[in-house]
Amino acid sequence: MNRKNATPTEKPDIRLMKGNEALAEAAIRAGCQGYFGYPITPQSEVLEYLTEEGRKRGMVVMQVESELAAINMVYGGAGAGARVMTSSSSPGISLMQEGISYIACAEIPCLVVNVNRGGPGLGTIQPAQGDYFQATKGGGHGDYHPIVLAPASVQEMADMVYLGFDLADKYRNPTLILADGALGQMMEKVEFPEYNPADHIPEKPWATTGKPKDRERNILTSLHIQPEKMEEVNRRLQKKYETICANEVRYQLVHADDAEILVVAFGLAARISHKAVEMARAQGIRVALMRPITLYPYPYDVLRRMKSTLKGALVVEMNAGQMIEDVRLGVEGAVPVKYFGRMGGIIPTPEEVLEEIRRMSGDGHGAGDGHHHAMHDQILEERN
Amino acid sequence: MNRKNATPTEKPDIRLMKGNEALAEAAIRAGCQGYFGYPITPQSEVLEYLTEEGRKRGMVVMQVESELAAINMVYGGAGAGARVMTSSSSPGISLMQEGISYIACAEIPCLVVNVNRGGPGLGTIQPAQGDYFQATKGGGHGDYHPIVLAPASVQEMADMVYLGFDLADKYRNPTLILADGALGQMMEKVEFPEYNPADHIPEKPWATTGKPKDRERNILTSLHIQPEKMEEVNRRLQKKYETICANEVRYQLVHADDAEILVVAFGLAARISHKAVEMARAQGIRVALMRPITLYPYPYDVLRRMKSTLKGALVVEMNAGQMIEDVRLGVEGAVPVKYFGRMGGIIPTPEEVLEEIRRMSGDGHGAGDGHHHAMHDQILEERN
Amino acid sequence: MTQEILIAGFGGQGVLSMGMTLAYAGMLDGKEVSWMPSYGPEMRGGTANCIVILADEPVSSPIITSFDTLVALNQPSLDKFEKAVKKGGTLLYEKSTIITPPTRTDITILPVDAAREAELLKNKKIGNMIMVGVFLGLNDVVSVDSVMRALEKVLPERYHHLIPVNRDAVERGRSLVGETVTSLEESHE
Amino acid sequence: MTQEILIAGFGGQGVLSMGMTLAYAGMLDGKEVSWMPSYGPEMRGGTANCIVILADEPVSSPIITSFDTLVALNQPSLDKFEKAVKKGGTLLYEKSTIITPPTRTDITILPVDAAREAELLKNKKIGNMIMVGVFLGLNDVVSVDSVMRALEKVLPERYHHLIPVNRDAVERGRSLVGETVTSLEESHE
Amino acid sequence: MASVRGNVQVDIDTCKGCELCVEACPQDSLQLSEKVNAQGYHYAVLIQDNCTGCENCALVCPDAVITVYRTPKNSAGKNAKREAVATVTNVRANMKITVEELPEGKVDL
Amino acid sequence: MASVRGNVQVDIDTCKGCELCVEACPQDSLQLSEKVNAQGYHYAVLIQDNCTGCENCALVCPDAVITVYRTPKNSAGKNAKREAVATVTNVRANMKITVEELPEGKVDL
Amino acid sequence: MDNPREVEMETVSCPEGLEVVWEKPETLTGNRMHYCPGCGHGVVHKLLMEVLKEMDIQDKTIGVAPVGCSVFAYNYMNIDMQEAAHGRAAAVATGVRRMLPDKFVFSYQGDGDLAAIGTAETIHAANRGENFLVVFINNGIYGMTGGQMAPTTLVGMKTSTTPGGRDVETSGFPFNISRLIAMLPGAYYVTRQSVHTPGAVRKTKKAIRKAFEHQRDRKGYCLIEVVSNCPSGWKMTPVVSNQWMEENMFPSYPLGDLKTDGVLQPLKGN
Amino acid sequence: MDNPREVEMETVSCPEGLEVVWEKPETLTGNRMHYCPGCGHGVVHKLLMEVLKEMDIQDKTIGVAPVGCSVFAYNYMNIDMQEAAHGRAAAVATGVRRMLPDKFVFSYQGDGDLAAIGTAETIHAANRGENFLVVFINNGIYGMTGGQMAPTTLVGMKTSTTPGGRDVETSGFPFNISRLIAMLPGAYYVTRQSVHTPGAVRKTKKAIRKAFEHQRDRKGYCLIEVVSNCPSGWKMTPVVSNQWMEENMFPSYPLGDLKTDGVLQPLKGN
Ligand SMILES: Cc1ncc(C[n+]2csc(CCOP(=O)(O)OP(=O)(O)O)c2C)c(N)n1
Ligand SMILES: Cc1ncc(C[n+]2csc(CCOP(=O)(O)OP(=O)(O)O)c2C)c(N)n1
Ligand code: SF4
Ligand code: SF4
Ligand code: SF4
Ligand code: SF4
Ligand code: SF4
Ligand code: SF4
Ligand SMILES: [Mg+2]
Ligand SMILES: [Mg+2]
Repeated sequence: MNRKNATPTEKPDIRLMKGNEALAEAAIRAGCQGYFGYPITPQSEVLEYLTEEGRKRGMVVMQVESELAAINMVYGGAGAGARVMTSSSSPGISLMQEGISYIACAEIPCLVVNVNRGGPGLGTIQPAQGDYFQATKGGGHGDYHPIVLAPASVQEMADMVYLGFDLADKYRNPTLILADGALGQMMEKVEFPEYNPADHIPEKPWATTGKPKDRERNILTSLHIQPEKMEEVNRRLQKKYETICANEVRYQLVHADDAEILVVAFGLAARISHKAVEMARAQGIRVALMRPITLYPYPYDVLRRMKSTLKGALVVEMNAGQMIEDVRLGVEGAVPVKYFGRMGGIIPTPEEVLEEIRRMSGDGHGAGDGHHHAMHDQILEERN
Repeated sequence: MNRKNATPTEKPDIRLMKGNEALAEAAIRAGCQGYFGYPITPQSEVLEYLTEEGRKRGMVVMQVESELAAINMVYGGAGAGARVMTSSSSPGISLMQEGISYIACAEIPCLVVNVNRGGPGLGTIQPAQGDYFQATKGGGHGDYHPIVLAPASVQEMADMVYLGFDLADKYRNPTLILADGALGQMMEKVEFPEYNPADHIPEKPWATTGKPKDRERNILTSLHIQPEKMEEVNRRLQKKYETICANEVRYQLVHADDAEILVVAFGLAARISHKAVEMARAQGIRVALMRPITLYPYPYDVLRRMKSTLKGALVVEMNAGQMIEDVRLGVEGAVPVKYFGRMGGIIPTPEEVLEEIRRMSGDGHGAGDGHHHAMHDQILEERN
Repeated sequence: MTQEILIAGFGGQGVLSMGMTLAYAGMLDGKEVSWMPSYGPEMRGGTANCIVILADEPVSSPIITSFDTLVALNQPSLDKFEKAVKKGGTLLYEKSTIITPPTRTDITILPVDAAREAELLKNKKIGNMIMVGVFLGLNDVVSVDSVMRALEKVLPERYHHLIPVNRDAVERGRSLVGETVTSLEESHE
Repeated sequence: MTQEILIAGFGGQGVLSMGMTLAYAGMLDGKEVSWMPSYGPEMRGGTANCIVILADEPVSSPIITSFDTLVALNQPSLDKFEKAVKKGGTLLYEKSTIITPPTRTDITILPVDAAREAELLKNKKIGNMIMVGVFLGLNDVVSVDSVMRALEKVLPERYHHLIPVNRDAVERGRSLVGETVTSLEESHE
Repeated sequence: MASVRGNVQVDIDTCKGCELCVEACPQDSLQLSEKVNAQGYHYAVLIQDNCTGCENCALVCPDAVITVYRTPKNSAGKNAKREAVATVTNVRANMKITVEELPEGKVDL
Repeated sequence: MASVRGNVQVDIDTCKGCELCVEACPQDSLQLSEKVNAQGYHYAVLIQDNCTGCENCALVCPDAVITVYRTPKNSAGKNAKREAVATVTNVRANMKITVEELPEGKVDL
Repeated sequence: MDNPREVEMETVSCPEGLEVVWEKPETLTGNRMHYCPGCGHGVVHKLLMEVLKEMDIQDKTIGVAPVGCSVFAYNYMNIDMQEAAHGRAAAVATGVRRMLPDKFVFSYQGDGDLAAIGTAETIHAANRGENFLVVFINNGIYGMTGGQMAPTTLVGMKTSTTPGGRDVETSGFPFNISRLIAMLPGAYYVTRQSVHTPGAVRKTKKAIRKAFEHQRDRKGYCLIEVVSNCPSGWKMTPVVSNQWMEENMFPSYPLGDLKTDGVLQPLKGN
Repeated sequence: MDNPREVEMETVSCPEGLEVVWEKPETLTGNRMHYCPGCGHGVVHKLLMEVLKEMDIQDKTIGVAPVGCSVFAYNYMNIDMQEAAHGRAAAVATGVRRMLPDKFVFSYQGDGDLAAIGTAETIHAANRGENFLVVFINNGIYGMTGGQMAPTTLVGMKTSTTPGGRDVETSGFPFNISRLIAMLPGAYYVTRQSVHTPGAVRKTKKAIRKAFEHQRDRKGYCLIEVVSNCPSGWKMTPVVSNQWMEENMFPSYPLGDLKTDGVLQPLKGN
């Protein structure tokens, strides 16, 4: 397994692709060597694309008996030192929770993709964001956190695969990409950057590749029967999470300068909110958008910094209101935080969000404010 | 199946029992008709006790092939109108997350018991509270909430079975009891109250018991493929959760009157904190204890009410700090919230907690304060 | 200029590739584009549809509920989506599959006998490209050139020998616009 | 008065039931009691221990790390827990199983030849009740009466015919206290 | 050829035109219509009067849209005039409905 | 009886006294000690000098605590003096160690 | 009109002088099925409901639907039903069965549901001899999710996840789970049928009836595998799909009884 | 001293004039095993490590430990190892195997792990013909969790969850999973052995060696079931447990090859 040469560098390449396909293509280019998965709408294209394309380009791609099997194969394969991933959608991701907890504790770097659909239960196959809590607070047992990335475009469906793998390797931690059915199914323009896996994949001296005479055996385990040892492991994990929180927060901030109202949204809801924010700006409402790109670590700091100048925050989600807790934790009671959302696979419209923004801003939001600000996105990486 | 007469009323009866056994005994007395489970330390006694005692007294008790099978048998059995439960510990509960999401969405009342051990991963079998997030925020996919009860004694291991089943039936919602390994394994005095299942178990006209000619067929499903329908279902669920939050919050408040410092802890950590609070009071520190009895719904209101008179809050948990988020949400930034906890199966000592309380109260907490307050527990049920 | 288009019909009618062709062409023209298929299990029944957005600004949601143009290739699609056309919008439909024609009067309605036109071009599969042509005849949101180039990208390589006939179909569709619009009255017979 | 006790030994030595007997007796005496077994997979090796707390106030944690009394029934237990006895506390140990006796000087140490005493009473299984007796001889945290009543509750019904011999063992244990304490020096030979 | 007289009704609105009944009919009595129903399917229709009521078509029909009739064993109605053989529940204003009486002579039971 | 001369060493510290070696020894050479090791187990000891080095005890020993020796095939040491047969790694101050030389005469290879 | 014999008119009652010999049983709800044209699922639904009607046990029967194309079975079967999570129908049915020992219980499952993700639940329910019927639709593909490989997909068969045909090296062998189940002592009646011809339909109906009678007599676990088609997934017309099935599926999944009255039957085919 | 022949002294080297014929292989770490006295797990660990030593593949072998008493196998085997979640060892091994096609891979699993919670992963790995070895310790009980019923528990056998003996009505039949696996075309070598006598130990070691050789030659999936004891769970002394095992376990789980070189062997026993 010559992992560093798995995928040669390719030049940038622009295509019109489904989000699921872009993600799969990026995985191949990121040097992913193994994919284990089980079909489920709306993400089966990942498996299908990799079966065709990935195999052609040397990847091991397997449709296996279940998501439970898949996540444990990821454990095994990634534990053996390879770049390995799986993908699924909500119910399938629930089935992986035990496995993810094991992976996090054994500190095995890998990539898990959840193309979120409407739940709970079997629900609907339409796009939703109802798995936010599961992804960010820990759907499995015990204290652990995957790094959670939330793409908002097909381009980011690709970009976050590279980032996700790199972060996973950097921290020996699972990365979760939390997308949704629309991002998976829609086609948009996507550009694949130059990326040479050999420059990104670190040595993995901890991997179980067979114990040479001259090193101690490598053991990957999450079992530490002595509470003292288990506490030590937990402290080490917590320390790692602190480092991640300190170094890896990513978010997008739009129109923040003079904002009185802050819309907070991630993924598809953020795209829609962005549009609504632009519409509101056109009407002179001083509103900004904060889009967390990393859901874990969460950009609490930007909220803390902004809270004193805000009149209110509006959280827009495709769920019953989950991220709102993190926003509340961020603004610490300083400003009222309102929620607007749709559920069950329904996508909010920019008009609906605008309506909520207008409601928050009140009628008399000050005449003469109707200046249209040029959109200025800044993708910040805090301290990184 | 004559469910209302499953268990005849018995008179109160005091025993020295393990928490797991007390829970199992209470299940029999609560008219539980079916138990499906899989062994796992530290809760296998539930299965073992029921196998002996439950079967003798007419219960269907089955050790099945896995936790995955167990939770889905609970779905089937409870869906057929019976009082049904399962129990497990952390990794096994993770495996049940898909099933719990289905049960919540199909609105099937049942009882799930998690005797939490140290995680993540295989972890240790010693007591811990690391599954707080999973239990309260939703470890499975989609927007749903089990009602979550947190016992702090063997007595409550029994009491919460009755309460748990009753709430489940009242709201057609799963109830989760979140205990820990120590509560499951320890023996304490327990008194079984009078309880006649016939007075508590409602009719279940929605159950799939076979469709008589004169009623529409009963369908239990979580599938609503049309997003509009799925959103409607979600709205109905959210409405129910609001009712639960309005009516079912339970907590214990000790020494609240003049408190400057509030210790917040649940389960075993609350027992220990209680002791520490008493020790601190003896030293004249004005400290109170708030023990959430329901973790969902969470007693945010009591925190909101108290926040203006507090100088700080200390959250004591047997995890890396999970409930602290709910406490922060409750006090809304009004007071600093500190965390003290142990992990991986280690139980904090009252002395350690006292130390933290002392640190918070500062050295000069006012002389002459050394009056020992009589302990006055009040188990409040907000608006109920 | 932004065009929000819904194309709906049976599985085999080339619904998705029609949409992709337009989206790809838009991309080549430097537009912001998105293409979104329906992927519900209603596909079991054999229906398919996709939403194409061609815009000057970034597309917010790929899933929208009202459209500038509806291309309805069968009766169920027409029945279901007629009301989703924006006031003043356009509705193209495949004449041969429609039993009950649309009735709205606040939109432009064009029946297109794409199936027959395709047969005339000796390829039953290119009805969708006839429709693309009609669409182009009515809108200049994307250039004909880009559509032609898009075809190469959208058609799998094994079908590249069919590019010429697809081009012909697009051309034929464009030329139909005059004819079709004049026959509008008649379609409401 | 609060007594925090750790009883530790092999699986078959009646470690758990000894603890239960004390806890039950405490309950009968109106005390707040808790009994907590160790349940780790170290049980594979055959060791067992339990913590019994007899108190006047509600027990906070059933798991504690230092004890008023340690009852060590085998060498590994003694080795592991000798240091966990509170200063001034008591350590009882089963003489027959101990190769290396305890060495602390800040606690009271009593070797008990419970196995031999049990044999004298013609029942190898009641060594634990000899130990209960010794404990009672040293502490009055629970009443002898309650211990006797507790026996009935703790022993499964099929062993109820053995209650008399268990009582005898408790009595014998109590009577040993004088003898044992005086022989204390010798045990440090 | 057919010694028993039968008949079938197809719920053409629900028929999906899968053609399995056509394939299964030993009498070749069935065929798919050239027209489509509202779902766009070419529904099954009876094209001959030689149906024996053997049920085959109904047995294989996945959508259970065929009802089969037969002369009662102790039959009075043996030579009853043959009439409507397909249900039309989706009549629309613009549909052309053709009803042809089958010539009596062709019924040779 | 035994035609090959063997010997075993038991790591008595690690031995768990399961008695499986005793059961497996065709020579009845092994027995459990009356004494216990630090783990409290009655460990296995060689009680006869008739060991053939057949390995049986070692094969069945779950804890792999038995080492087996045998006269080399082309043996020089055939009648080498028999010595220590059990490893004592847990010697404590208070242990009584008895070493008896086995009488030469009994070694009848 | 192209075909002069095409006759259409509104008729609602039984044609004069004739009696009904087959009509849709009222145990079917009458909802239009969402299945693709020619899909075997509909036939099996119909047979199940006919048997319930004939045995007059509609009011005593609880069905369990899977996740798969038949996920909506409860829209068509006019009985109490539970919709199980993917693969867990046998566990759900166990829960129902154990709580309602006097009712009739069946699960209805596809090959992905039963033989991939649900393998453990399937096998252990059989091994416990749960007294219910499992109806197993083996169409060699994941119909619902758009035509991926199923455990029963044939070697060389093309699906969206075996674009070059199923390859044993990567994906293993077609999984003959009914044969394994027949080996289990808990299984009482295991048979493999099809519904592509009138004769096959009649046999399958008899098998279903037999299984429900066994259930009534508390004989234990029964499994009826129906080798079926998936015109959409296979990308064939219904008629061609049935021919293809006969030629390709039957050699690997030969029809007939695998176990009757608790007795293993001699193996047929490979 | 009670027994005058009891000889103890410190010896570290080979007794004079003798050569070592059996000693603990260095492929074992030397850590004291946590198993109960007389437990078969230790014997099988030893044999595995002897084979790795003999084939000189210690540096090429990755083991997968289960959840069960052998959860700590990695403390004793001196090789790279992964600890799998309960029941998922076959999936974990698949992951390792597919990423490291040139190494040797085995999983080591108990009957609860392999045949209850892990049924699906076990069967599908076999069905895919994954080129690794599964060592399956069948002791008819859940040792680690304190003696509950396992899928392989015998009818009438008492465990903490079958206090009156396993009853078929409630708990189903003892599950002969190796026989099922042998039926799968992906399985190349399936054998049932034991380690309670020197002869049995020798045979089991041969079987292990054979399996690793098959793996080297890429023959596919091999399963070695070892019918073993659980003195603690069975509440017997080790010696008695082995007798009980012969008398009670072997009739239900007869020893011998179930499949060799891909060919099913005639059934023995019931
Ligand atoms: C946990 C989970 N994993 C995956 C899916 C997606 N899924 C739905 S149906 C299905 C397979 C359907 O195939 P099969 O059981 O053969 O039924 P068919 O559609 O062929 O009748 C899958 C994988 C799901 N809903 N839940
Ligand atoms: C998901 C999960 N469920 C249950 C357990 C508890 N558990 C640990 S080992 C075990 C069974 C062990 O039995 P077996 O596999 O037969 O191994 P043995 O101990 O007998 O060698 C169980 C149920 C667990 N750790 N994880
Ligand atoms: S009943 Fe028989 S003869 Fe009549 S149409 Fe149907 S299949 Fe043909
Ligand atoms: S079998 Fe049924 S659905 Fe198919 S064509 Fe015939 S009538 Fe129509
Ligand atoms: S090597 Fe053979 S003869 Fe020697 S002690 Fe061991 S079993 Fe007995
Ligand atoms: S077999 Fe091994 S562990 Fe058991 S008694 Fe013999 S030497 Fe000791
Ligand atoms: S996809 Fe296949 S199985 Fe599903 S309804 Fe269509 S034909 Fe039937
Ligand atoms: S419990 Fe049983 S299987 Fe586990 S180590 Fe002890 S004897 Fe062996
Ligand atoms: Mg299928
Ligand atoms: Mg076992």
